[in-house]
Amino acid sequence: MIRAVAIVLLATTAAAAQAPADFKVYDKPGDAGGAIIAEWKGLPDEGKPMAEGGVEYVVSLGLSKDGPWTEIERFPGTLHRKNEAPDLFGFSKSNDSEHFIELEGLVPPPGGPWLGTGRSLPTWVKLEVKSPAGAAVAGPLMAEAAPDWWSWNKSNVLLFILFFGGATFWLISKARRDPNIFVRRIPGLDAMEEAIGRATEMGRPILYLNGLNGMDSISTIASVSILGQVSKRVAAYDSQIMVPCYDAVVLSVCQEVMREGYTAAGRPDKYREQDAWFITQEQFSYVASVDGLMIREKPAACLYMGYYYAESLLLAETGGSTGAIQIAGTDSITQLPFFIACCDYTLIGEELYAASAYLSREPLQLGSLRSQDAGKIFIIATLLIGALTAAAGFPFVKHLMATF
Amino acid sequence: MEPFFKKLLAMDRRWIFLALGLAVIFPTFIHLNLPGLKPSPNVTAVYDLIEGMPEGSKVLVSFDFDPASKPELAPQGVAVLRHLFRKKHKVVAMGLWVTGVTMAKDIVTRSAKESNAKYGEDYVYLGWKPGNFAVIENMAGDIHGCFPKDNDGNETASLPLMKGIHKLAEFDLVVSLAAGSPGIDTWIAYGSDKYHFKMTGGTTAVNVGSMAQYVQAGQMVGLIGAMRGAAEYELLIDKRADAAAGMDAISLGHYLIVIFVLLGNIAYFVTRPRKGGA
Amino acid sequence: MEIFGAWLAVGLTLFMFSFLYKDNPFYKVGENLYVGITIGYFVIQLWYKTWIDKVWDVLKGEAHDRFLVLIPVVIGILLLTRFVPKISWMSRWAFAFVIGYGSGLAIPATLTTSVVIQAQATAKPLITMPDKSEAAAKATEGAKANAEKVAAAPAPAGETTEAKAKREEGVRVARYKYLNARSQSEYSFLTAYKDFTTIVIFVGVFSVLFYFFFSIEHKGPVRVFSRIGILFLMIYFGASYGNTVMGRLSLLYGRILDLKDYSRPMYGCATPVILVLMIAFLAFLHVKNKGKEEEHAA
Amino acid sequence: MVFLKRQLPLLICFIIGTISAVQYYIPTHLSSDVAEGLSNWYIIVAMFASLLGFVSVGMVHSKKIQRKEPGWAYSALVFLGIALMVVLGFWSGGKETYDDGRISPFGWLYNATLVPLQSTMFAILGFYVASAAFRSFRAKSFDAGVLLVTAVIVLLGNVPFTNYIWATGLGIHDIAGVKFEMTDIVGWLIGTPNAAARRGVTFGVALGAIATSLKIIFGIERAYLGGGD
Repeated sequence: MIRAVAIVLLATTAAAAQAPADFKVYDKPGDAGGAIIAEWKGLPDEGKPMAEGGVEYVVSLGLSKDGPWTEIERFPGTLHRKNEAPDLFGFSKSNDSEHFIELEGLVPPPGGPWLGTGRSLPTWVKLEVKSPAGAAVAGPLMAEAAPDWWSWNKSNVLLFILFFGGATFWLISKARRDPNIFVRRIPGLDAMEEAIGRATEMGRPILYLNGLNGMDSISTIASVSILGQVSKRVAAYDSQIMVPCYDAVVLSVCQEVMREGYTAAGRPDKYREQDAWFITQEQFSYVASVDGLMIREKPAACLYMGYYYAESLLLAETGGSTGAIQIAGTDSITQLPFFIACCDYTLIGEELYAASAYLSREPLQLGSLRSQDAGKIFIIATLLIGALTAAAGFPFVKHLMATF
Repeated sequence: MEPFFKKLLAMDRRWIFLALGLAVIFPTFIHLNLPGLKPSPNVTAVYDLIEGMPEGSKVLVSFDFDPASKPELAPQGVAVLRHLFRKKHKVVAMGLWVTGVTMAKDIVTRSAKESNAKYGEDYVYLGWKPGNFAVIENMAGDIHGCFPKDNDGNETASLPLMKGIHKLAEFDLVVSLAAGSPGIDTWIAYGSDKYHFKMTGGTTAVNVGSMAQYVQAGQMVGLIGAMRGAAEYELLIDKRADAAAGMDAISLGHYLIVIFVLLGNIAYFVTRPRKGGA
Repeated sequence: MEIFGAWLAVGLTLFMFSFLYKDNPFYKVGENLYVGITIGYFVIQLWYKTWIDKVWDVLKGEAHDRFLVLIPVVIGILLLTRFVPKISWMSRWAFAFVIGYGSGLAIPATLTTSVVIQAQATAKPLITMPDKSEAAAKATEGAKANAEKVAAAPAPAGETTEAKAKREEGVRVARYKYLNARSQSEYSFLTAYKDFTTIVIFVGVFSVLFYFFFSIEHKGPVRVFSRIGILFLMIYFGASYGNTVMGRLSLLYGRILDLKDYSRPMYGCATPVILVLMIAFLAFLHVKNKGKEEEHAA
Repeated sequence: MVFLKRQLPLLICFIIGTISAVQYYIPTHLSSDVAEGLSNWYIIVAMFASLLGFVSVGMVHSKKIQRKEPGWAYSALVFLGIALMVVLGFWSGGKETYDDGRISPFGWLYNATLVPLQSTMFAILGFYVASAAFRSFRAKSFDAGVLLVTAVIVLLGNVPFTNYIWATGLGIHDIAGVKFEMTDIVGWLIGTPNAAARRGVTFGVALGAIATSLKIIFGIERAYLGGGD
């Protein structure tokens, strides 16, 4: 009986004494510097508990080939597998049985350049394998950490931008040659003309809001271009517009755009700078003011274009109670339902960006609408292929969509 | 009937405001105790944890929110404190948000008074110190050094309860009621992950999603979510209060809106000009 | 000070609420004070958090590149040329900076969070392949045994209705656990239901995208899909609206709780006193205005 | 001159835009420093933008007071608000709470005014969700009917008492193992069709945003410059 146990022990010792294959140490790719990676192939029995012949890996660092060594981490064979870090190793099946460890905080050579720009001291890594029966060592191997100039694992996003950008510019130049492009009806925008007309008849002003984001937001930029088109029509109808602003840069841009609109309509004399003004930069005090304004001035039409937050309903419901025609346009996913409920027309999401193209009918703008459609077709196709291949057991399309 | 419905359609919206206002105010005076609220597993986990600790356990309660989140988190705080005081645990309270200092003090003092807990022996309110996560790291080493005086200016070392507590790790449990960051995430990252004390807490409706991951990952035990969670906790400690009344008020509000919508639609269909009719 | 603060808070709260009745002098007071207070607050925040922290302290510091901080200051001052019409075009440089910064940041950020991650979540297999492994079968077997055991447990004598409801709930939970395990190891009704849900999401995303096609005429199959898309949008609007009511009413309740809190004598019964005074004043105003109207009519 | 007025802004926009987009792909410290630097610059520029706004608010209201326009006294309140905050703010050194935990006069004013004002406006939303629902949830068309029915189901399902009647009263728990309590129905509506539609809208929005950003960086979209020379 005792002899039998000894034989089993001997057998496991022989298995565990084997050093892991393919031990490699190298600079971590796509990082800011200061980190290296060690990787190796797993051992056959590493998944078992220690008592049944499993293994423990011990990783140590040193600044020379002969040490002295500092133990960095000690972990069982079930941890630190390469499949935990697809940003470094991708999705290969073999990752399930291979290990890696990231060693950070490497030091620069004394007096050398700072790690953000230079290489670290040559660093040696040693891997020890321990099991109840014995031990083995791989390495030590040397690597230097260096900063990298490109994150290759983000290439999928870049590729999409390049393709989409290319398509946009190509379709814009195509639209320049042949500006006859079909655009589907957007009822909210057709109603805008009507609303401006009605305001003129009633002798009441039009209220135009740009949303609560600053000029750096795409929604605001779209809103300001729509304001340009609206002020052209307001000038032509000789109506009046009020633009209370939430942000001073937006205010200034609005004034420029409105002046331009009035000039384009041939009525630069009618432009008044005080039609756009700044209220304040805090969500609810801005809304309290605008609500008061609505009740007192009773605008014939309220146009809400841009990005909104919780205040959307406070605006639209007050506007609705004054009997104004209300047209909203927002790409704020959370606030759309409230505008839909309270406004006569609502531009949903992307329609906000399409609006200025629709109103101006400029080929430049129309061309980019086509590229957006192309983008949608691309997304639909990718999703379809992704779902079908995933069902067939090939998740590679899904892996292409991984973000890091 | 038609004239009535016509009037209903043209109804001044202020009647709706009035009705809703009454529906929400009414349950704060007369508790309805509508049935149907079921304690969710996450809330029960918090309750079981506090219930299961031996009498006299040391618990740190951190009020990491400002008055804006008071409706959701104050009832949680009151319910948890009631439970803690009832189980005769020792409570040390504090906060990581500057703007919540006075509010937290009010909550702690009121709950303590109601449970006849004595200041300095059964509970202490330390108040706030600047530094976010640094406060936690500081407390991990030396609480007396971090808070030499309590919120009222008493020497911390002179308080009997604080004589037995010097380091964060000496607490049996830390409860963070957080409306964002610094809050539960900070306590976990700089506190419990490093110094291994038990951690639980509560948060607002918008944060439940992001905080729930810590429960799943086992970094904290249970989570009280929003006013509903507070109402469930009140149910568990069998002391219905603000949150339960709040759930009743909100329930009435929902029903009222549904009734208005249905009435509006009935009126719309009754008064709609019929085809071929006059 | 605390009592004065309570009166201020209650007063302003009721002033703002009075807008629900109609626009009135109280609301106007609240509204204009509110605007002033926020501006004052921003002035202080900007002075300490931006000017002192990000400009002044940097300039006073030792960093070799500290004078770089003057560039945004100059850009910022360019904005102020708006007040001098002759050179106001210089402010465009500042606009260009702000807009360029925002657009540049938006491209990779939007693409990652709104396109790639969302697409990854949508591209799921539409039909689940059952997990034929031994472990899955074992898990189902175990869950089944447990469900049967829980269901077979006899009801204790003299069980209260509450305890009975709890016990029955336990039986159901055990059964759901079993059915869930089974749906993974073999193709069951629950699996079909889960696949149905995945397909609904898929169809929803597609049809909504079809709705947004601008340069393609909506007729034929595109029309069918965009119609389905509209239905999905309607469900989204309805469900999101209904789901928000809870949060909004909680906040309203919280406000009312605060008002009730401030009715306590320790705050000098702020709420009822201010409320009564306001109602009296509004009633007085109402009567006075009515008198005026009648005068006009006469 | 035309260069300074038209081309230079476009050039600035192109350079800043490209830097802030490309920085996403460069992992070095230099790149993250540039990103941080740019965001700091942005904050500083934004401060001057706010200054621009404050000055224009001051001008609007002081004009009203000077000309004694109707309601000019309300404009005076704006200045009162500003003065209160600014004086107490500087007095308290911009801190809402002193380092020893005592609340400063600035913090006191913040708690006594801004906090209740903000939460009251939020609370008014509670009233508005009710009145908006009453006025606009009308089954005027099939589409509107779908919206209405979904909203009503979600409203009812979110109340624990409805679920109590449904599950305990009517005894409906599941259909062939698929959970079918009121809360499950609401969960499905929110998690499935609602999520799908949101995702669809998000895709569209993202494409539009990227296209617009590209047009701005490359100077095709230049409405923000206004007209003139």
